Amino acid sequence: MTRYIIRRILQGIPLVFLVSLVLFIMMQNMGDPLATMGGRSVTRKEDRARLSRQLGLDQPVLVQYFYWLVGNDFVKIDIDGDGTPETYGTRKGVLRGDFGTSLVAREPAMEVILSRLPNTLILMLTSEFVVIFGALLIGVYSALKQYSLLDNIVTTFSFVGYSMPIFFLALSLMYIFAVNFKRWGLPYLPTVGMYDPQVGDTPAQVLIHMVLPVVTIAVNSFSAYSRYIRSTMLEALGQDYIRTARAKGLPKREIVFIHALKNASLPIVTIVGLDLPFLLGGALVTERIFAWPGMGRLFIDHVSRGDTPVVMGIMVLIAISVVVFQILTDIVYAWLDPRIRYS
Amino acid sequence: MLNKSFILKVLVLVMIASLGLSACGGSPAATAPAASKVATLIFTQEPDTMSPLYTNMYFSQILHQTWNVWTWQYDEKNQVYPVLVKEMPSMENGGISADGKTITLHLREDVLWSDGEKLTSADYKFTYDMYMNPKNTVSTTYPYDQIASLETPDDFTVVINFAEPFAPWLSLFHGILPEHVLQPVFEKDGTLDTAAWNKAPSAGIGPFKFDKWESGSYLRFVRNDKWFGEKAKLDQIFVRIVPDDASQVAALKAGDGDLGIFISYPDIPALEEAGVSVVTVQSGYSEGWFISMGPKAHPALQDVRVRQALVYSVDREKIAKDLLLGKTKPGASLWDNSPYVDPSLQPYPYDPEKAKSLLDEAGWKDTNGDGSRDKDGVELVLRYGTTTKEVRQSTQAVVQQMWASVGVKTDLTNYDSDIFFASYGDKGPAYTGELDVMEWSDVYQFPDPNFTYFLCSEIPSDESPQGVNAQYLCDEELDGLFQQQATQVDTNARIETFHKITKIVFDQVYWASLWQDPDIWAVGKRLADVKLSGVTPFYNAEAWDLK
Amino acid sequence: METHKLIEVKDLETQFHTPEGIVYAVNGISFFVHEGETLAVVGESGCGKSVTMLSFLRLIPTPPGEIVSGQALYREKDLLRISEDEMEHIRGKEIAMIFQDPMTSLNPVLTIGRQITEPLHTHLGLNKAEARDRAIKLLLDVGIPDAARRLNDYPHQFSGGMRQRVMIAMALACAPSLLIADEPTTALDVTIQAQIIELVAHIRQHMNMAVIWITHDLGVVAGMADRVMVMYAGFVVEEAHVEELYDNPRHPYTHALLSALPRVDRRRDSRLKSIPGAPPNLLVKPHGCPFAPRCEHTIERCGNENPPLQKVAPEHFAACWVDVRTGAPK
Amino acid sequence: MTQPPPPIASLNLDELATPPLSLAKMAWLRFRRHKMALVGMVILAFLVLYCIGGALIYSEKYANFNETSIHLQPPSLAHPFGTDTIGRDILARTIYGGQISLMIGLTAVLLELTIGIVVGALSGYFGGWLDNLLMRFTEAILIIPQIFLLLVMAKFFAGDIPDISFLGREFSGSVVVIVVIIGLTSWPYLARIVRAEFLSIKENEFILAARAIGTPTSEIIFLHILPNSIAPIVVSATLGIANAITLEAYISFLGLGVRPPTATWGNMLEGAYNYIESAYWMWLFPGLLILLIVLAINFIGDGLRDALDPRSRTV
Amino acid sequence: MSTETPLVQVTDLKKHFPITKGIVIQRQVGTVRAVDGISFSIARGETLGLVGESGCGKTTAGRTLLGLYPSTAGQVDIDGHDLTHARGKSMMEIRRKAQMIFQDPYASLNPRWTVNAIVSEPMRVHHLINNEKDRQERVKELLTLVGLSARLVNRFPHEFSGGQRQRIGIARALASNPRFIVCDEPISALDVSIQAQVVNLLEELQDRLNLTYLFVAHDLSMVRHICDRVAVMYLGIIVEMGERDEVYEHPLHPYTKALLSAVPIPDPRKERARQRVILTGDVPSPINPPSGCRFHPRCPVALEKCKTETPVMKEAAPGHFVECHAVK
Repeated sequence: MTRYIIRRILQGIPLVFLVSLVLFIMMQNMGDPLATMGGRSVTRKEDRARLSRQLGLDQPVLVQYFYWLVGNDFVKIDIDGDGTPETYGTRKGVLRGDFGTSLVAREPAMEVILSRLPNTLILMLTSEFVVIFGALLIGVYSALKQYSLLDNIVTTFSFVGYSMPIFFLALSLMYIFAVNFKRWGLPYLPTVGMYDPQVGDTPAQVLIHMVLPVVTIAVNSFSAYSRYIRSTMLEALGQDYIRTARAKGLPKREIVFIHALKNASLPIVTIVGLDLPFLLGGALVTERIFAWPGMGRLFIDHVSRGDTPVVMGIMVLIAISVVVFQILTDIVYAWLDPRIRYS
Repeated sequence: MLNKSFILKVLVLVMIASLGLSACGGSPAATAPAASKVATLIFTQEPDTMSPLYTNMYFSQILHQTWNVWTWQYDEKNQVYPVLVKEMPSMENGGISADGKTITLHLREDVLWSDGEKLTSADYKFTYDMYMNPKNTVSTTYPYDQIASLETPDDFTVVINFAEPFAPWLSLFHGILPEHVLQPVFEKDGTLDTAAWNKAPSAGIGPFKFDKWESGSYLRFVRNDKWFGEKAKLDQIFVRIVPDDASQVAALKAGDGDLGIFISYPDIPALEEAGVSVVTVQSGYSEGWFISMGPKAHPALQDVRVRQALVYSVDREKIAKDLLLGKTKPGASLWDNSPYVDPSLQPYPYDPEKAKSLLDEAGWKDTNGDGSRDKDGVELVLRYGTTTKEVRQSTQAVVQQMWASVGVKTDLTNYDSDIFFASYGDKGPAYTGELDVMEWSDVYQFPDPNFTYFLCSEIPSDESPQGVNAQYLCDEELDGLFQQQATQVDTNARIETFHKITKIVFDQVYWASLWQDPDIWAVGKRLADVKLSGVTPFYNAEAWDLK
Repeated sequence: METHKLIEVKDLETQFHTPEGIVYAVNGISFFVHEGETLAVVGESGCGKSVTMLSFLRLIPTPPGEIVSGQALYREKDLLRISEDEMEHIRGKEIAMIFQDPMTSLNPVLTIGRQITEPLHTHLGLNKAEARDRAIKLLLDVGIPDAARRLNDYPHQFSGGMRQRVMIAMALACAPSLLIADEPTTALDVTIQAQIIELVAHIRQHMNMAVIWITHDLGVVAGMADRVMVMYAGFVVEEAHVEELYDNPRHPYTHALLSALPRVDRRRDSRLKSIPGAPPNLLVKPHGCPFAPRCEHTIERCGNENPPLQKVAPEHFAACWVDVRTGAPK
Repeated sequence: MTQPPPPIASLNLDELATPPLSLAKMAWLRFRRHKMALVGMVILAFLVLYCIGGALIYSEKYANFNETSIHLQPPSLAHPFGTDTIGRDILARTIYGGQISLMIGLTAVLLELTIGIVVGALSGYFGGWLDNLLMRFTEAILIIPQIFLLLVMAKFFAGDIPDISFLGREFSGSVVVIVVIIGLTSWPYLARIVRAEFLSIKENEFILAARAIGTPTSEIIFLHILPNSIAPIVVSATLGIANAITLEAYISFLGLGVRPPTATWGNMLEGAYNYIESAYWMWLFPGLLILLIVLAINFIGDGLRDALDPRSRTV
Repeated sequence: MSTETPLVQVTDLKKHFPITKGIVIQRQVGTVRAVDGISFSIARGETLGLVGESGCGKTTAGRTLLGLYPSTAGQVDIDGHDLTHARGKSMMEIRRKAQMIFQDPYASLNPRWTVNAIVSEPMRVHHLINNEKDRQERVKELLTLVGLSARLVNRFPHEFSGGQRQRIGIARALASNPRFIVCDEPISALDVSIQAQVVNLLEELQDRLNLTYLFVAHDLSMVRHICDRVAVMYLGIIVEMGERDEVYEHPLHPYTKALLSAVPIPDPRKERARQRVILTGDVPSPINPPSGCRFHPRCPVALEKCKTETPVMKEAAPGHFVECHAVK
């Protein structure tokens, strides 16, 4: 098992490097971070030249990647523009935990990211929690009562939810439950943000602000999960060992919740395990519409301004956690399924 | 391992959790008791940094008036008035030397930083030094790089020496750095790039002081009791970051926000209906066409008649009326609403027949009957590019149809602004000269009309990859006039020069206005006594109050 | 042997509703098993032998399956009429069943111990320790060495033969009076098959348990059955004591089947006698004798009327219009 | 061959075990039972008719014709779906936008299929180092959430792509960009499905039989295995179309999609969300059309999954 | 046995499957010795039965024999062609002459192909008949030959019953006019009433086309019926081989004896009277076969030396070979 984990980690490392290199090259070719640095005006020629020198943007892309990766505190760079390198660089490189300085926020990229991480996690984990357990209840029910009225209704609605573009859903919800409910004098929900700033970030505030975004995300991804659980449950229920369990005269709930669900939950573990790291990225659209200060919004804001350090930071963070979660999923899977042994 | 009791426990937990959620969902939002006066501002973009050194970003700069005022500011008529100096330097009071090369500032002596330290000339010197120190990756060194030397004869006098007379000196000292806070930081880190002050300024000068910045969520400013002026009426200014236009409008309508900016025209009726007042503020911006005359541009554009025809054939009044709901109108020059424009200039009227005859005259005729004019086998098809802003895309479509009716075809393209404005070196479409007509809106250092991107020296090339002359325009006479105005410290003489400049640009149609591009603010029902300036919008923040 | 009937099935009819139509799987079957008796049910795949047993145990998945009619009297109770709760008390406790594929029939993610003790908890109300002790004893009884340790193992850690032993231990947990064995040795090698047959024979004697043994292998039947019931296309075509059936098959199908079998103990004849055609399509409602299309003795009547099961000798029944011995109509 | 040998046994063998049902017919039988899938078919047929038939009623020129004085008009007889911000007829624009959306869906999936099948087939059939290499590459793409990758790629490719003409229509070059990036980021899942199919099908005895005959490898891959893995490919391609249409709408919503004036249902919504309250017709119709088509395709995909499921192939 | 050279000659054939670990760098951590050195020959027109329990390596042996798995060691000679060194053209020649019939009539026919495509594939691949129309004629001929109606050429496999499918499989094997056919458990997946049909057909074809069979099976009754000689495999090796009746009536190896005694006989009186040798335990894993005689852990008559010494094959009677220490 340990060997297996080590091997998986060793496999994952080149993967993350490859991904980071490709993304880095793409980032360098997609717009000019200095173009928008002038605010509402066009950036001056002298400032562009000076900034690209100071920020190292005048270097060839592979050199920039190298500095990004291992830092530049061992090479002299020219920051005053006189043509002779005179000062050592200050970058330590990703390998030493330095993701560079955000070109927009002018602070360490990792700090920018970490300030948003908890917000994304609280939103996404809640949504995931709601989705999985809702889907589990409905999925198991639908599998047991296949083609029943409720099964059909839930299936239809989850399909509609799944097919709705998320911004369409989010804005409709917002205008119904926030704007129009308030107008009609009904109990209403807040429109945007994570909490009412006048009240502060109390749990109650966060919870109430979370309702619409969570509902949006849940409605959208509920179908995939519940359909999946339904089909794995159906498959498990059709197995020979269920017939054996019934032939033994076991009570129905024991057959469903022990014999079937335990087998059915194995593939679900995989799905959830693979989905979890992607939660880090947040839901781009949902976060944007509900002004949720999470990673997804950070990504859009910074990608549109060519802020390589932050965008790369987010992507590398996600890539690493995908790899880590894949390994964790395998471990959990092996723990749950006695047939699997990674030796 | 899963067992029955475990599953049961989990299920119970889920039930409780979902009940809790739904219970919260059902109850109305708890409104906080109005213990203090708080105005909520809605920003669609988050400021990047608080430090004036590092930002050119509009949302960051407009906040300066609340917590770190400029040496001089502008009122709602965009008239300058002194803030940190006793009076505006002028030739008359000796603040500006006769040769225009020296400017002397006399600082107020009663100004305290919000942490209680006194503002002195050392802060000015420090600010200048920091702008010019290559260790700091400041966003722009302009106009400090024009200063030859800066002296501080006493604690409250600052003497600025220029090598050449420098007319746009008013753009200096938009925000001062507290030397007593930052000098030790600079000594320790060797740079101010990573100073904590940039994100959480512990010292500022303004009716409010910085309190908290929750990334992606909000910024909070509270009343500054050390402010030397009139004490602020509000207890707090609260800036919420709401990235989505629709959400901003919803928040304003729902009363979750008291002040919003960059309201898009189509939202105005709904806002006004909801009782939100919409305020239009001239900020010198003007949406217009930058017509390219570079080597890659369409050959027809070299002909002034073609350029004129392009303007004559577009009903700009109609665009302003329908797309911009009549909130603005076409302009004659880049400097409309300022004294720098030749008052005799009136926008070109809509006259498609005139456009057709001009094109005929220039030799562009539709000889092959394909709907677009041509000459010597070259079709008159123009590449018209701009950013992805919605109103620009709409304008493109409308203009395309209008030009088509006089026989000019267009290919439309849109780019994200960081791509559109990427430099020649980064192969941005604007500066590589690949577009024939470019549309955007800006002003260089409003309210000062100083300008660089019509200069021949700014034409981008392999040698000068950062050049900003996207039009590849090189007019000797214009160049000379621009050099001249920059050194004319005498305001009237400078205005004279600019009248000539505007006339040339107008006659030659180097640039054509689509509409004057005011800032559109939405002010909620509760917020009173708000005056907004085009340059320093929040200049009277201390007077804001809640009804 | 006692002649008390342990279970009696009457006119059982089971159908499956599929998108292609109704599958007529079991078409009015009647049979009985005495206490302690071994009844072998023989037939080719798809003849309805498993479905019959699953039907009266109510293990047919519904939908698509449907028990159309019939009775299954077990100790005076009609299994097809009692409540599901009551049925749960009979399944596993009174009537146990083992299946063909011991790999898929055991739950792969639960330990053997858990799977064996489940019925002990459910039916006998044993506590953990008691159940465990009994499980160990059961495993030892079915010939699994080192039983105490192996209780914590998972099915995949057992070989095919061992798994079938575990299945048997599980079935025997509550000492049922009837064991239904659905082709329990088909997936096993001959040497392992011999072990399992031996084991079941031993246990049966020991516990005086009735056995219904479903198989397609006439060789296996010869060794262990008391009575044999031959099924074809959802019908019983012949039923007799085992020796009578082998000596004197009275249905053309049984007759042909026996002559088609090669034997390990005999030299080769010229060619095997083969039955032409293929088993019938169950999607078509049976009309006439189902075996008629493949039968060498057909008369006109065979195509129109399905022959009922008739007594042809003492305790020997066959469903045929013709006397196989002469080829003449009866 | 010399004399044809006489038949060996006159066995009664002509009768077939099952009524003559082709696999396609069987699939159709199963599909037909799926009511929602049938509803999906009807909706899809209607939408395709709408996009293609509509073009006969409204010219593309009309769809792009703007008259700012009638902008933002609610639905009326003259403009049944109302007009947009510059006075274009929304009904006509949804017709031409639908064509582009459908085309994006179809071509992106075509690209996805090509790459996914090739990678999956090579990986699954040959195994070994090639499988390793290709699967690592696939994982590398899966390691970043698709929408993130799409945004980065959309910007990366947003260079100067000229407009293109296709089937007599002019498109913004960004259509190609969107198709390419959706195709380039969608294939890994398909490749994995194809690989898994290949791995299981190549263990079948008929592959062994083909090898015993001496059938060349290329024929084994393309004639034997590929046709047998068609079911999951068809299902995932179907769902892929819905996915591509949704993705296009998302990228457009985030401002990096197909550039106007080329309309797609997605980019018609881009600006329209500002009018969610004031001009419902701006977002309602394109939004509804996206919802309908995605829903229809998802229903069909679900039906196909049931109909083509190899586990339920036998009657 | 005829004196002419046998059609098939197998010498010390081995097939080991490596068990590897590692994804980037693979290293071998073990070996499945599926076939571990078997030798036999098959004369023209003869049928050799290869029997044994599942996992004994008989199927692997059959497939390795045809080069479907590359052999680890040993030599296979089919009609004068050395298979282990054959490449390209000569390999194709062997593929044409040696064919295979598979166990599972459902899995061995491509479900997406028509009967015509399936049966004509060998002709197409070997360019025996290059005209599509002639090929279809030949397919019809072959179908008739195996007892199927020629009308069914354009049907798909799923429309046929198991026995009919197996006939299609046989027709395909015959299409390239082979000399030698490996029958890999051709009847074990069929219903009892169908088995006889297929076996009779195979016998009929052998007589008519002078075919040579290797009949791989676990059903000893059927092997006795159809084969001329029998080889019994256990854990990758042949433990006993000889003329059919000789082996069935006088089995020498304790494993053969146990195996034969375990086969049920469809005769109640005989069956009940039989003395069975019941073997204990399961077949050990071929990854680490037992030392010495592979059968010794289960052998009822094992000697001390069986644990350490590997017995050699000896001819106990003319043509009757056995590999056992206990047999003198």
